[in-house]
Amino acid sequence: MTDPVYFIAIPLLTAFLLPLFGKIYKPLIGIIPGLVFAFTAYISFDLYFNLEPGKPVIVQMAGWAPPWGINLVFGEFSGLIVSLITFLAFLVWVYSYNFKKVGFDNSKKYFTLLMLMVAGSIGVVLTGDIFNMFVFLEITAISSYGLTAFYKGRDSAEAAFKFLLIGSLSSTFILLAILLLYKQTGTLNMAEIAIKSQAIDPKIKSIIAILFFVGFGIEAEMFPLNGWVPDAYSQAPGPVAASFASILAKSGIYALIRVFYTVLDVEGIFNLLLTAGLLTIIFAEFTAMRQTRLRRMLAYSSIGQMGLIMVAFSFNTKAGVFAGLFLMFNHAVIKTLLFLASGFLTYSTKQKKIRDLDGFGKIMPFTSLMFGLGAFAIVGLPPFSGFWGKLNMLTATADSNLYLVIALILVVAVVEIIYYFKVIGRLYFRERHEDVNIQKPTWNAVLAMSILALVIIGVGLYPDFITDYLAKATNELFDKAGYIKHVLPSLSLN
Amino acid sequence: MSSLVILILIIAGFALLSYFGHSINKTAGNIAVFAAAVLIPLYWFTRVDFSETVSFTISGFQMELGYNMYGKLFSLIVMILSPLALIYALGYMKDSKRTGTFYFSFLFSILGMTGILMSRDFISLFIFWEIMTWSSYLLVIFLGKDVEKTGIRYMVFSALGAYAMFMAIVIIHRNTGSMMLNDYFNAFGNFSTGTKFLTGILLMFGFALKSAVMPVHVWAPGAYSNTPMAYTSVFSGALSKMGVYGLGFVVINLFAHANLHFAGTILAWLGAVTAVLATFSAIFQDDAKKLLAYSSIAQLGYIVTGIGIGTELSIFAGLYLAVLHAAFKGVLFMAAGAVERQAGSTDMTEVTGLIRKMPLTFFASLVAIIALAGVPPLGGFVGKWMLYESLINNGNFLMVIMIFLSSTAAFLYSYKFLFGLFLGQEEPEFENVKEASPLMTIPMLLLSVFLMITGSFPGIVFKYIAEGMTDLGFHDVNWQMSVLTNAWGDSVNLQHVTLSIGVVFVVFLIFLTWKGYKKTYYVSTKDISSSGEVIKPEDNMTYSTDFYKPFERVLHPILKRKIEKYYDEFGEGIGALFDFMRRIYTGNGQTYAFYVIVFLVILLVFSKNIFGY
Amino acid sequence: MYNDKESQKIVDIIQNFARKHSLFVLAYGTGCGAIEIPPTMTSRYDAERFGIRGAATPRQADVLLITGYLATKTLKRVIRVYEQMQDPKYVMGFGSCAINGGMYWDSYNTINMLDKYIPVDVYINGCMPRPEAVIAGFVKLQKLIQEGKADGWDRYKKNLDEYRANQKKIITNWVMPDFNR
Amino acid sequence: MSENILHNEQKLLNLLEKKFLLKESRIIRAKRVEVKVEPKEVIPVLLYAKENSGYIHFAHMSCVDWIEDGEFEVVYILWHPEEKINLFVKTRVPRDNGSLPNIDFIWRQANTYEREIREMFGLRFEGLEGRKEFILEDWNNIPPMRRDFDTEAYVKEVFFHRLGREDAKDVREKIQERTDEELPDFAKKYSRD
Amino acid sequence: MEGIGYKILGALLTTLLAFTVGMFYAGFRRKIIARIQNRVGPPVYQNFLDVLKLLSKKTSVNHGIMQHLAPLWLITMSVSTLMFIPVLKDGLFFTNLNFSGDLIFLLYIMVFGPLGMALGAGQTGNPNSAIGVSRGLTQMVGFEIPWIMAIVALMIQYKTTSVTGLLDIQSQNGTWMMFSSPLAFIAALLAMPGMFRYAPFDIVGAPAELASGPISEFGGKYLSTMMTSGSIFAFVKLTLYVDLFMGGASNLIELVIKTFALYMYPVLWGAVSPRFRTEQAVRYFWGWPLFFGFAALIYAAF
Repeated sequence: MTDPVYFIAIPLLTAFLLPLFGKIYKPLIGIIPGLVFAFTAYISFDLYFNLEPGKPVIVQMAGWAPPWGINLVFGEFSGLIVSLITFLAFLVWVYSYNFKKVGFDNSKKYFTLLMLMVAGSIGVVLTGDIFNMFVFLEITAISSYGLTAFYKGRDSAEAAFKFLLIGSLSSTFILLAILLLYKQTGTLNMAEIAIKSQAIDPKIKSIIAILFFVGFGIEAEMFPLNGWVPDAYSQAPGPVAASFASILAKSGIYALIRVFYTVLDVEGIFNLLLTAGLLTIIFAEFTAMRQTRLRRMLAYSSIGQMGLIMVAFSFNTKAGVFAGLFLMFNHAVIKTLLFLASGFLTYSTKQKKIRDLDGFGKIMPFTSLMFGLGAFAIVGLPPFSGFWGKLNMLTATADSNLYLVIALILVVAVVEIIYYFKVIGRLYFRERHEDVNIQKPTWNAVLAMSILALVIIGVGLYPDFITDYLAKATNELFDKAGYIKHVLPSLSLN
Repeated sequence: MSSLVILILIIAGFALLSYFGHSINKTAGNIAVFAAAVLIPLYWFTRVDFSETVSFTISGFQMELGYNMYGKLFSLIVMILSPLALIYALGYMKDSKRTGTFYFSFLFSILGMTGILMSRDFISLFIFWEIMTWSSYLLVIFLGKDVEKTGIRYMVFSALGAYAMFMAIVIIHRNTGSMMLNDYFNAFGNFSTGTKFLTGILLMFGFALKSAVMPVHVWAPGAYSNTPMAYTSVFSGALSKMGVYGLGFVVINLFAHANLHFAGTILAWLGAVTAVLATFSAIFQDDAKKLLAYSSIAQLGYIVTGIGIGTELSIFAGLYLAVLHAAFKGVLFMAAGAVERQAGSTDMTEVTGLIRKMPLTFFASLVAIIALAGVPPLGGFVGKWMLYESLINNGNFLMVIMIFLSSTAAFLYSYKFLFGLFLGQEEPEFENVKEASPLMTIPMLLLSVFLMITGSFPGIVFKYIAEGMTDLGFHDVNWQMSVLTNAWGDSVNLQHVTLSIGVVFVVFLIFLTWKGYKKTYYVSTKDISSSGEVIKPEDNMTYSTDFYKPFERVLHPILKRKIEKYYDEFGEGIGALFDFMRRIYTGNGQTYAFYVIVFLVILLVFSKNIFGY
Repeated sequence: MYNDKESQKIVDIIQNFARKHSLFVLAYGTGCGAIEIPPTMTSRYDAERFGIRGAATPRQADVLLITGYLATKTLKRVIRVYEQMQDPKYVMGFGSCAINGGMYWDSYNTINMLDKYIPVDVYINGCMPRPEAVIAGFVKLQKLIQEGKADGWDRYKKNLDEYRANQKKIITNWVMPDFNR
Repeated sequence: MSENILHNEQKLLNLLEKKFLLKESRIIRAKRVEVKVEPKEVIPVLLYAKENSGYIHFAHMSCVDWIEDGEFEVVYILWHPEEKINLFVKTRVPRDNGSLPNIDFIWRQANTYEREIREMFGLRFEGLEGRKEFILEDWNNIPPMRRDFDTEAYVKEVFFHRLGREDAKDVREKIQERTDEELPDFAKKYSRD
Repeated sequence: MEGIGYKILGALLTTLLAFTVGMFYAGFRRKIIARIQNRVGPPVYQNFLDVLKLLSKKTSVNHGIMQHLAPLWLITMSVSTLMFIPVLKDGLFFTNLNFSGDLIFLLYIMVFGPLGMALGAGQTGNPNSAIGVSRGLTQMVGFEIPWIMAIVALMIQYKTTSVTGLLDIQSQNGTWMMFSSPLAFIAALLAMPGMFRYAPFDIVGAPAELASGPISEFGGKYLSTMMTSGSIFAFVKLTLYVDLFMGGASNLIELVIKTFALYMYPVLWGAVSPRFRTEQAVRYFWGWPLFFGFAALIYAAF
C-alpha cells in the first residue's frame, strides 16, 4: 500500500524543483508536472480502491503519534475528495500541457503554482491536524493568488489583490479560531478536539464556530464573503479557473464540513449554513443572469453551485451529505469542463463578452459542443450527471421537510437555465460576427474535455458508477466515533 | 433484452446515425432518417410487447418501464404522426443547413415521448420528459436569431413546468418512499390534505403547461410558429399531448378517484377559457403559422376541458380529440410548411391564390380544416359532439357556451387560413410556385384520408381509447363503430349522416356539372366584376389585411389585455431586481472586505440566537 | 328529346317567359340618366311588378342599362361589364347621348353611337327619358324577348370581329381578359 | 373706389412689389389682386403669400393657351380666408419645351391640378410625380386642350356618326350669332359691369 | 329495410315541399315589403321565375373548383339538414331521418353550407366577396351564441338533446316550449333575424355597399342553386323553430300557419329597418339576447 504522504510531499518537492528541471531540459517543465499529477492520481486511486471498509489509512508524520504528531487520514470521505482533486488536477495538466499554444508562456511559474495549489488542497483534505490544515490552506491560497495574477495585467493584479485581501482575512479568522480552540482544549489534533470540544463553554465555542465559518466560508465562496470569486475566476487563465472551481473551492468546503461535522459539535451552525447557502444561491444565480461576460457568468454560476452544496450539507442528514457529495462531484467535473471549454471560446475575444460568441458553434464545433454539454449537465437535464445530483439533492431536501427550499432551488434552476441557454442560443443559432480569429483546441485539450464529457455522460446514464463510493463516504463522515477511534486508538468518545 | 429497451435504443441509435450520417453527407443522413421513419413504427407495431415490464434500480431509486393501454393510445399518436412528419421533413428540410442537428433533436424528442409513455415511475418519466423538452428546445431555436426570445421563453416555461413536476416527485418520494406511479396513486388517499394538493396541483401544473393551458400558454405561439414546420406538426400534434396524457392520469386517477372533482373542474374551466381566448387571438393573426399555433392552443383547451370534466363521455371526447387534433393539426402545419417552402412565406396578407398551384396541399388542408371546425361528416365532428353532449349531460352549461363560442369563432380563423393562403386572386408573383414534393404531400394526404374515414367510422379510434380508458378506471366503455350515444340515450348515426350528405352532394354535383357543361367557362381570378375596371396583373385585389376588423372592434376590450405583457413586465421587474442584487458585487476590494467584517460582526452579535446557548 | 325541334320550341317559350318576367338590371350609371333609375324602381313607378330588380354585379344581371353619354374611358368599362354578363343578356340605351352623342356629339372623348360598340336591344329616346319611358322600354324589351328577337348577345358573338375593330379604334391599348364565345 | 376700402389689397401689392420683381401688378377690383411674375419667381411669391401674408388656401390653378404669343399662361388663385381676398398669380411659359416648377410641396392639392394641366396641355412641371395617365386613357394625340388640337376633325375620324344630324350647326357658330344680342334684363342683374 | 322506399319518397317529397314553401315565402316577403312601401310588388311566384330564368342562362362562369362546388355545399347542407328535422310530428312521409337527428349535430351541419359557400366566394378573388364572408362569419359568431344558449337551456331543462325528444315532451306536457321556457324562446327569437340575414342584419349581402357580397361572382346555374338552397334553408330554419318552440305540427296546414307566422317576424322587422354595421350587429346579439340566454340557462339549470 502506498503512503498518502506522497500526495503532499511529491508535488511540493517537484514544485520547488521545477525551475531546476527547466534548466536541464526545457520540455521537462511540461512533462514533469504531468508525471507528478499522474502519480498522485494513481496512488490516490490505488489507495482509495484498496481501502478496507471503515478503516482509513492513517499516517503519522515523523513518527509522532497523535495527538502530538501531525497525522494524515486517508479515509473513505477524504480519499474520495483527494481522488477527485488529483484526477481533475491531472486533467487540468493534460489540458494545459501544450500551453504555449494556449497562449501563456511562463510555464515554470504556472506549473509551480498549480502544483503548490494541488498539494495544498490535498493537504487540507488529508490532514488530521487543524493547524496543519491552516498551513495547507495558506499554501493553497498563496499559490492561488499567484495564479490569479498570472497574466500580470492590471485587471489580474487587481483581482489578485482582492483575493489576497479577503484571503488574508480568512487566514486571520481561521488562525484566531485555532488559537481559541487551542486555548480551550490544549490540542490541535482534530480527533482530540472532537472529544474535548463538548466541554468547551458554548459561548466561546460559538465564537470559534463563527470564526471558522467565516474563514472557511471565504474559501468555500459563501455569500457575502465571495467578492473575490468573480474577479479571480475571470482573470485567471482558463484551466486555473477550472482548478479553482474543482480544487480550491472543494478544499474550502471540505474544511468546512470536516470542522463542523467532525471536529466541532455545534448544532446551530447548520441552520446558519442553510441560510448562508440559500443566500449564496440566490445572489449568485441572479447576478449570473445579468452578466455579459462568459467567465464572470461561469464564476457566479460556480458560486451558486457551491451554495447548493452548502445547502445539501446543512441538512445534517445522510441523504443530504450524499447529495452534497454528488453535487460536489458534479460541480467539480462539469464546471471544470465548462471552464476548460470557455478557455478556448473566449481565447481570441478581448472583452470575453458573451455576445462575441455568436455563431461559434459552427467554427468551433467541438468546444461549443462541450460547452453545451456542460451547460445541459449543470442545469440538471437528464441524461447527464447533473440531473442525478439534483434529484438526490431534492429528495434529501424533501426528506428534511424543507419544501420551500425545494421551490427556491427549482426557481433558481430556472434562472440557471435562462442564462446558460442564452449562451447556447448564441453559440449555435446566431450568425457569427465578421473577423473573428479563433484558436482551435489542441489535441490534449480535446482529450481532457472528452474525458470529462465521457464521465458526465457515463455517470448520467448510469449513476451507480459512483453512488456506492459516495454512500461509503457519507457513512464515514457520520461515523464520528469511528474516526476518533482510528485516529486515536487510545482514546474513545465518552 | 427487453423489447422496450430495444425500442429506446433503436430510436437513440437512429438519432445518432442521422446525426453522423448528415455530417458525412446528405444522402446518407436522409437514408438513415427514412430508415428511422420506417423501422421505428414497424418495430413498435410488430415487435413491442405491450405486456412487458422492465424494472431496474438506479442510484437507489427503483424504476420500471412498461406500457399500459393508456400510454399505448398516446404512443399510437406518436408512432403514426412522427414517422409521417419525418418523411415530410425529408422534403421540407431538403435545402436546409444543419439538418444533422435537426434530425438528431427530432428523433430524440420522439425518444422522449416514447419513454414518457412507457414510464411507470416518476424518475424515468421525468428523465424522458426533460429529454423531450431539451430536444424540442433545440428545434425551437433551430431557425436562429429571430427566435432567441421565443426559445428562452419556451425553455423557461418548460423548465417551470418540469420543475413543478420535479418538486411534486420529490415530495411524493418523501411521503411514499417510492417513485412508482402506482404506489403514488394507491397512497394518495392516505396523504394529508396539504400533500394531496401540493403534489397533485404541482403535477397538474407541469402537465397543463405542456398542453398550453391559459395563464401559462405564452410559450406556445412563438414556439409552434417558429419551429421548422416539419417538427411543429409533431410538436403540436404529439408533444403537447404528453401534457394531456399526464393530466389524464392526474385528474382521473388522483382527483376524481379521491372525490376531489373540483380540481378537474378548475382545469376544465381553464381549458374553456384557453379555448375562447386563444381562438380570439388566432382570428387576428396575419401569419398562418401563428394562426395555427393559437388554434393549437385553443384545441388543446377543448381536450383539457374534456379531461377535466372527468365523466366517461367527456374523457372519451377529450382523448378522441387528442388523436384527431394530432392528425388535423399535423396536416395543417405540414401544409403551412409546404406553402412556406414553395411560396416563400406564410404571411396571409402576401400569399394568395395558391389553390391551383398546390391542389394537393389545398385538398389536405381543406379536409383538415373541416375536421378542425368540427363540421360533419368528417372526424372532427365526432369529438365535438361528444364533448358538447358530455358537458350538457353534466349540466356545465356555461362551459358549453364558452366551448361553443370558441368553436364558432374557430370558423373565422379556419376560413382565414384557407382563404389567406390558397384562395383569393392568383398573383404573378406566385406564378412559378409548384406543388410540394411527394415526400411532403403524401404524409398530408394519408392523414387527411384518416380524417375522412373517422367521419363515418370513428370506431377505429374508439377501440384504442376504450382500451386506454380501462387504465383510468373506466371499464366497459361502450362504443360503436359509427353510432354516437350520449348519457341520455340520444344518438347520432354517422353512417346516415355521411350517406345523406353524400347522396345529396353527388346528385347535385352531377346536376351542376352536367348542366351547361360546355358553356361553363373558367376565368382567371383577375376577371372579376369590379365595376368594369380591368384589374392589372400586378394589382392584388384580395381582401386580406385586417380581415376581421369589425370583430376586432367588438373584442377590443378583451384583446387589449395581453397576458404576455404581464409576463414581460414581470420579467422586467425581476430583471431590475437582479440588477439591484448585482450591485452588491461592486468590484471593490474594500467593500468585499467590509462585507466579510460585517458578516462576522453580525454573526457574533446574533450568535446567541444562532446557537441558542 | 332536348334536341328535338318541337320540344325545343316549348322549352324556349317557357324559358323566354321566365326571362322576360325576371329581368335583373345592371344600371351603368353614366350621365344624367342614372337619376331616372331610382324613381323607376321606387313606389311611384314600381318596376318590380314587372319582375325587374336591381342586380349588383354583371354576373347576375340580364339587362345592362347605359344611362347616358359614354366617354371613351367609360366605354372600356362598359365593354368589360357587358362581356362579364351571362348569356342571354340585353342592353338598353338611354337618351340621345347613347343614340347619337347628343349634345356631346363633337366632344373628343364621348362616343356617338353605342350600337357600334356593343349590341343594343332597345333604345329609349329623350333627354333624359322619364320613368314612364323607361318602363315602356322595358315592356318593349319583354316583348322582344318573348318573340326571341332580343338577340343582341347572339349578334355580338357572331360579329365579334367587327365589334372588336370598332372598339379597338377607341381603346388603343387593348388589355382585356379574353371573351368566352 | 377709395384708398381706404382697398387698403388691404394695396398693402399686399406694396409688399409684393417691394419683395419681388413683378412684371405687372394691379388691383382688378375690390378683393381681387393680380400679379404677373416670371416662372422662376412663382415659388417665392407663392411661399411668401402662404407663409407671410395669410393666403393659405390654394383655390385653383388653371392654364390658358395663348397660341398667338406662343405661350401658356398659368394662373394660380389663392385665397385669404380672413381678409377675403383672391390673389391671382400669373406666369407665362413658352408653349414649346416650357416648364414650370412643381409646387405640390406647398399645397398638396396642387398636385391634382398640375397633373391635369400636364395631361391636357402637355406643359411640363419639374419634379412632378404620379402616374402619367390621369384623366385621359391611351391618349396618343396632341393634348386635347391645346388650341391647335382640332376636335372636329378628330371626332370625325374616330367616332361614328348617326345619319340625320348632318345639318346640325356648330355650337360655337350659334354662340357667335348671339354675341350681338342685348342681354335680357334678368341677366343684367348678375352682370359684373 | 321495408321502409326504405317510403323514406326515399318521403325525402323527395319533403325537399319538394320545402322548396315550394320556401319559394312562396320569399315571394310573399317581396310582396309584403312592396305593399309596405306602397308599391304593387312582384307576383308571389316571382321567385320561381327568377330561379327558372337563372337556370336557363346559357353560359356560366367560374373561377375554379371551389366556386363550382360552393352552391353544392349550400344545397347539400340545406337538404341534409332537412333530412334530419321532423317536418311533421308523425306520418309516413315527413318525419324524415329524424331518428338520428340531434340538436348539436343540426347546429353543426347548418354551418357546413356557409363555410363551403365562403370558400367558393373566396376563390373568386373578388374583394367584395371576401368582405362579405368576413362580415358573415363575424355575424354568425354573434347570433349563434344566444341561439345555442336557448337550445342548451332546452336541452338541460328537458334532459334530451334530440329534436324528436323535445317534440315528444311538448306533446306530453300539452304546452309549447315558448310558454314553458319563455326566456329561451325570447333569446332564440331575438337571434332569429340574424340567421335569416334580413335587414337590419343584411350586412353580408349589403347590396349598396358590397355588390351582393359573397355571391358577387355567381350567376346562372350557380345562383339558381343558391336561391333554391336559400328557400329550402329558410323553411328548415322555420321548421326547426316551430319544432323546438311551437310544438311542431301534425299536418301541413298547421305547419304552414305556424311557420308563416314565425316568418313574418323577421320579414316585418326587416321591412322597416336600415342596416347595422357589423360590429353593431354583434354587439346587439351580445346584448339583450345574451342576457335572455343566460337567464334561460339559469332558469333551466336551477
